[in-house]
Amino acid sequence: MSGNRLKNKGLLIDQNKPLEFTFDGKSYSGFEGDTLASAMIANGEMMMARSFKYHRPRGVYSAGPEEPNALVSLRSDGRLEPNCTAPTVELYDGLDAHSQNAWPSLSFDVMAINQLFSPLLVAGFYYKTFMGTGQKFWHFCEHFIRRAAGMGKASLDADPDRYEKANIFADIVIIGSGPAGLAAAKAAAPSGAKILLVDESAQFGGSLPEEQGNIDGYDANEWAADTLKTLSEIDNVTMMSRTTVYGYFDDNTLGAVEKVADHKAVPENFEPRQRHLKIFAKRVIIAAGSIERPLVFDGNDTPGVMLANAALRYANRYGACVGQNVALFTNNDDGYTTAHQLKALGVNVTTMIDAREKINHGLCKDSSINYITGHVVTSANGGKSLSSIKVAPYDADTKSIGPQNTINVDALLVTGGYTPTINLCSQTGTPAIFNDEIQSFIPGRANRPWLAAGAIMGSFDLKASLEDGISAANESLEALGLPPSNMTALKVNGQNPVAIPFALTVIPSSNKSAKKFVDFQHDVSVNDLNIAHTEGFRSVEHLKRYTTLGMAADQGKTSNMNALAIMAELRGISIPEAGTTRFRAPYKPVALGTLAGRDIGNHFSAVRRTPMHNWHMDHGAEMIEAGIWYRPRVYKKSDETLTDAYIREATAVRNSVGIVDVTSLGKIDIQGPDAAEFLNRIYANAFLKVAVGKARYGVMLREDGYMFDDGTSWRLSETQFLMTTTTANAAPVLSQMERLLTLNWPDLKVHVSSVSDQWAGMAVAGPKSRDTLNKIITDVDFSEDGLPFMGVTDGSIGDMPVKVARLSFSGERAYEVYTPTHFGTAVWKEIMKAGEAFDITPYGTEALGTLRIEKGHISGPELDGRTSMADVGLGKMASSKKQYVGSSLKERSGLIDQSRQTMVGLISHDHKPLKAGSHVLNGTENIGHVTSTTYSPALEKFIALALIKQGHTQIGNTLSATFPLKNERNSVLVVEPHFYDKEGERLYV
Amino acid sequence: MSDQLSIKEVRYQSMVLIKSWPDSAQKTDAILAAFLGIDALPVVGDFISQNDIYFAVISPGHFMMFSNNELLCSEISKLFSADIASVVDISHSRCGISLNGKNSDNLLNKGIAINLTDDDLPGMSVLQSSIHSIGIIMFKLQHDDYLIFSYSSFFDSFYAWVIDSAEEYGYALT
Amino acid sequence: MIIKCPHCGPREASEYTYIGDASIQRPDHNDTDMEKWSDYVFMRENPRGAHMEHWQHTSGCRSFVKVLRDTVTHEISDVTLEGPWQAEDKS
Amino acid sequence: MSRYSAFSLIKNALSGHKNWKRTWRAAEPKPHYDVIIVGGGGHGLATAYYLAKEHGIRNVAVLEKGGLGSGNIGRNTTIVRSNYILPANTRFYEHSMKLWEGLSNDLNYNMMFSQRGVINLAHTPGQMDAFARRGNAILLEGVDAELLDTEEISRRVPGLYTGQNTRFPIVGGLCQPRGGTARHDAVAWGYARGADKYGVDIIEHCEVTGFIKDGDTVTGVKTTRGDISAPKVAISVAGNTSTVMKLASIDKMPIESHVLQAFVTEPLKPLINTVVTFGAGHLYISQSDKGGLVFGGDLDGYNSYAQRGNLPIFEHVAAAAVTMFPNLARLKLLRNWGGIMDMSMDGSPIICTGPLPGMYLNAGWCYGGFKATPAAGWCFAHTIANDAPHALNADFTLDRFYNGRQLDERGAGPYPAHQ
Repeated sequence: MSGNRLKNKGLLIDQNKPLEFTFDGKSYSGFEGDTLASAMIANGEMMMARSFKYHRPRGVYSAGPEEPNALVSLRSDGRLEPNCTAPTVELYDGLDAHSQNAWPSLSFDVMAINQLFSPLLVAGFYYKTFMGTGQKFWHFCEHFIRRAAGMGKASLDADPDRYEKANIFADIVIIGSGPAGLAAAKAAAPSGAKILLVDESAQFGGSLPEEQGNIDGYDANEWAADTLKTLSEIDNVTMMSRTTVYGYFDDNTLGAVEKVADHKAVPENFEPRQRHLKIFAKRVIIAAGSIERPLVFDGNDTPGVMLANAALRYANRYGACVGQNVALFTNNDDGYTTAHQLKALGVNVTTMIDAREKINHGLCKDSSINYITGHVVTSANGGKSLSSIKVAPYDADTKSIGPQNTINVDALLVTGGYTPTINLCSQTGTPAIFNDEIQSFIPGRANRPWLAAGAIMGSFDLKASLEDGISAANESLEALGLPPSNMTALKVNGQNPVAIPFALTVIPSSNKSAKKFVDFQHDVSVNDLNIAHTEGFRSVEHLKRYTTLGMAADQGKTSNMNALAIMAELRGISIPEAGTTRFRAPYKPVALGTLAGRDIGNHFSAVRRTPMHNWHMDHGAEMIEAGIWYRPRVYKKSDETLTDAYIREATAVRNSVGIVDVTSLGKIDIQGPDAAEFLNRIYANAFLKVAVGKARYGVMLREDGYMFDDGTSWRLSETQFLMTTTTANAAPVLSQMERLLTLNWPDLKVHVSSVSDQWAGMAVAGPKSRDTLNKIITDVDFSEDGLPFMGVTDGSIGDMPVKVARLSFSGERAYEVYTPTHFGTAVWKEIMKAGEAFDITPYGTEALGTLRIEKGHISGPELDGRTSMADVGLGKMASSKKQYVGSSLKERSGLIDQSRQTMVGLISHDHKPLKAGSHVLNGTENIGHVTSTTYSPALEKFIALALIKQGHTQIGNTLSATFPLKNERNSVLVVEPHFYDKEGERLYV
Repeated sequence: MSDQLSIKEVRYQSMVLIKSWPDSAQKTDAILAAFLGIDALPVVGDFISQNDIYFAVISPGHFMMFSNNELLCSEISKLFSADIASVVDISHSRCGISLNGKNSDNLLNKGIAINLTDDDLPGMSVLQSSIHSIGIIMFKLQHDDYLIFSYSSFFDSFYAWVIDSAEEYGYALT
Repeated sequence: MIIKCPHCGPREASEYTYIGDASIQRPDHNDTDMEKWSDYVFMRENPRGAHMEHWQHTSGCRSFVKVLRDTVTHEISDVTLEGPWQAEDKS
Repeated sequence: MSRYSAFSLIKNALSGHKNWKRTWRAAEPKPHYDVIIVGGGGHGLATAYYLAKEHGIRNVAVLEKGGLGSGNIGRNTTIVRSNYILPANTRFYEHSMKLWEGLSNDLNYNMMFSQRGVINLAHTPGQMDAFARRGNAILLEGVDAELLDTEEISRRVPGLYTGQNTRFPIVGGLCQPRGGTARHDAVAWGYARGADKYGVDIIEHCEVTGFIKDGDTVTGVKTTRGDISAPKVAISVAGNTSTVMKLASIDKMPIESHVLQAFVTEPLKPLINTVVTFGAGHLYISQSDKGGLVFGGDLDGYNSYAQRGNLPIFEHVAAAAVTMFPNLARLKLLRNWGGIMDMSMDGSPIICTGPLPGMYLNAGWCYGGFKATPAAGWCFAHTIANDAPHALNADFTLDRFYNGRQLDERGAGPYPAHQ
């Protein structure tokens, strides 16, 4: 096998700009403009990979993304990228590529032994064996199967590159820039509509460079260059190459990937490697062209066997010659054009084999080529590289072959016709239609605002493609209410003949253990289709799943049509009757990094910070997430453990005074004449008669009667409340209130608005809390009459306005001080200064937990969405004199069943800490779980809250709290969940 | 508009929401028009800016004003009785940036799926949306010239997103 | 999917919160019939085809819209504003 | 019916695999059966198998409107686990796990059930407490569970980012060692072959278009291949439950059908050797034996029968995957598909007699349908055979919503779109 570089050929390469690259460590050279595939072919290296299951040698088969065989790994470390199709890898200086799925080397691969076992490794073999007696045998076998399977290796290092995202808007998106796409763009551009023309390859023009015909007097390639130049000067036209539309989603939203820097060694500064485009299109024209179809014969996967049009592109665009002695096997006229073009480019085509008996002999116009008609290639031989083919006469009626003779060739080009690339059209849900002439499916009539144009519609000749493009443009303009283009049909002559294929499914062969591949990448042979058929997997869906045909990285681009034809033949029905499966996004594999963009790592989702965040960080706070807020958990001194810290903080509150940041609580402004009535309908307890200047603790139920949220609402005036909610439920509470007001109670005149970010909030708690605030809030009367328990008043610290509410979550005398957000840190510092005399201590969520557990107040762990008010001891708060959200379903038998779990307190007997998530056993019966635990400085014991079956009946009993995960067990005394200062005297100390 | 993408933090002394009801819409509109000294309020999705007061119509009966005049909120709340409209002081709940210059549209379109070209979103338009799941309100003054506010607690995350998105184009912090 | 908000114009569905079936009728606030409430809270027609549903434009103007959408093709054929305000016809 | 084994493979290889039998007979519908099962997915086929095997009822027809196994059984992320928190769910899914452990041999069809462990990651102390509650609850039910710290996790899951420099650092996790994955197609075809072996008729391309009733009692079905009568008609059609029940003039169900997308990457050499779920981004990921990384995340969040979803979930799931495994950014998504989840109003299933006499219902499977297949078939068969639920599915009633006995596994309330 000796490929070489054709002297001064290759439209895309620059022969005086050499590039160095390595493949499996061996160094080669190519030119600027080469792809990895074209450079390897030019260096005479055809074999580049080992196949998935049988580890058969494989070479380059195509010249585009449909490549089933030549999959390689690129780069290394964090940039290692497996399973890259060699024909789409643009060469750059220093490119480092290596083969996959072969050990120890590509040429000597131990796993090639699978070919010996190939009679066993047929479709579905793994369903019939490896079962052994128990699970162990499968686990043992699976270890090896996973190593043999898979193609490339993934890196364990993080990918260093950046990925960006963009939302783009266009009136008409044209996918594909071949004859149809360019004609459509040229026709639509003058209308002023916003046109976006995208093409997946690095160059625009599609199949035009190989087109023989000329357009309006220009040679096809010149016409393309001229059209592209004109389009680039029209500002309502945007053109993007290296951009693949991979997905067609609802409402004409397209997902696409722009390869920004893949053709460079590394991206430049801040340049993304790839950019994900979400394109919002009013109209779409899909001019995605078609893919040449393989032929199915023994050894058709031998390196050196390649699609004919691909070989032509390698010669014409890259000056890469696939072989010295080339044969071409065709079932349509287009094969002849390709052969003669290759000869003209200097490729030594010696033999043409045409399966058709009767052909128009005008095609055989090169005396140096040996034209053999009515014959088929029955086998390609040579193992790692093609050395000869067997040819035999073919009787189409009996589908049988005559005597074979051998022809020595080093390259065999095959063309079985063209398959329209209908992936995107199929994704929209429009059923495909079978076109008998081209023996392939084409897009059905669009059910959405898109049209298909060109080869994708089966119009394979240049003139039809151009006309398709113009009419698609006009229909799109009309749909947009714009005048049609005045572009007349283009004069075309001398175009390539149309590829009308002669139906050829499986080519017979005399070799009993013939290997005829239908899906190269998943090693699915004709034999596998037969087995699937025999075992009843006959529908197209079953055939695909049983043989894994079309489920590899190329998603059946070159295999689907042949498989459907063979299957229909096995079932004795037509291809349209057999039908086809629906294509799924993506059309081509898409990097996860591209879909993720920059929303990863630290930026995975936004963070909410309180105004005092920096103060906390400067004072040794360890932060913790609450919803998506960050809150201080503890302020650890240098030598303290977490437990030491929270005990110190909680004790300070009990004995003197502490301050905690409560900004993260949800805050909702409720205004309007019916504000009180509204609260009375959504809270379970009464709210109509709350006095102005007073706060009230309220409980909200879900519509199904379970607890939803709790918090205090402060009446600021007759017609205004400030409601607080738990951190996690702020958004759902606001949304439920808006739903009720808009959809169910439009008669209530109430407005609700989020003011969570308007107020910084801090609780000052402890016996010295009043003395602390008294010093700096001089315009508030802190006496019992001036500011009674649950009272709310306005004041100021210096010129900073504050609201002061006498509330207590800790059970101590306490005040919540709210100030507009930007005054937060200043007010916090003033309070800290005022509290110095009383050794004021900042405390975090741990100490807050200790204090509220000692008081038996509920929080998140007790509000797990399955508890009723009665379960947590709040049953009596629910008003019986009014209806409220959830009031009816709260009475369902399951919610008032005596055997429900209710909240109790637990005291650990033997001074061992209790763990949240422990379960409480009554004997051996699991009667509930521990929700919140802490060390209680007030009781000097480890205590907890728990939800246990008929909790109130267990008061006074000793049970055991177990933590089987760490096989620990504590004996605990069950008590009322209100451990400390039951009468609430501390509030008035 | 300068060809350099520039980003500047901005803060206004007062910001206020005004919400009326259908039966008090006429009255509210009239009071606001009088206060602003104009004969008719802008339509939904538009805003006006005159003598340092920005006035925007978010949706029917839902208005937003901001200004560096500290007393704006108290002045406005004196204009309305409780049954006509509600006035909510949100002066501290929003932090903003001014984003202008070349590539402003491209930067925003990294996070917003809304057509920002002039014919789809003319100058003096206001819209609410979200970037990186952060709620924002955006005022388009003219082509490539925006005022964008996020909620205060989200501002660090929002600002980091804007800067990271600007890296590719190069930017100036003014 | 794109929902055309009467106030804000066409916006991606991810700007909205899906509320659900709009054909169910919430019982009167003072109704205490548990059966009726259970029907309202739990039972759905869940049609395969045309479905009348509520969405809230949570990231936008926070208004509620009633959307007629086909649950097989996701095609949206009608969007109307809910609540006391009627959308200005921005011609 | 030949037994499958390495020996049978070799024997058939010698004769060019010509004389394998059909995996299940292409049965023609008979006018009458003892039991009709509507729905030829995993659950329907398993029910038929256990009706024959456990209860000796073989005169059974499984009616499938499309090709066998073309519904959710072929559209899931193949995860098997039983570490549920509510006792009713834990016991049911553990029974399923035990059936899974013997299923390949029982059906003589390799399920490729790989008990490689399921690790749920936690990012806050609060989440660790919730995992402790779940882990302890299932240990007390005799099910396996382990708490893992971050080091142990990073040892078992190479490539996973376990540092602090991220939005949701990992603080630990809960593991069910016996959890893992199985080959979804093998489950459908294995049960089909098993049921067929007992004489059950599996009838494809036979859509039920109506019910035959005597008063309120269901006595048979109208289908695209003629009427078929039976004293017992069992419904097991997953996402299409509401549509089929309307044919029996039951217009409302406590179910919303939602699309749940699943994703697979290109095939790779061994990279992820266990199932991992990411608490903060609701993502679950594992690697199939063919080498593709199989993963999924949230529902799209609106009623849908489209069996395909939209871009926001692509982007969110990819962002969660790359945040968990920064080395996945360069690996390529190969294929996306969607199932129709019959989301019940409390996240737990429905397996019961009724709602009409002569009718039996298996539905409401939310995310758990695949892992439940064996036990769902087993319990549904018991319910049909005995006209009464087994203890394992006694709580999975249809009327639990009316009497306040919801089994709210996630505590999210009656809001399927946000579960």
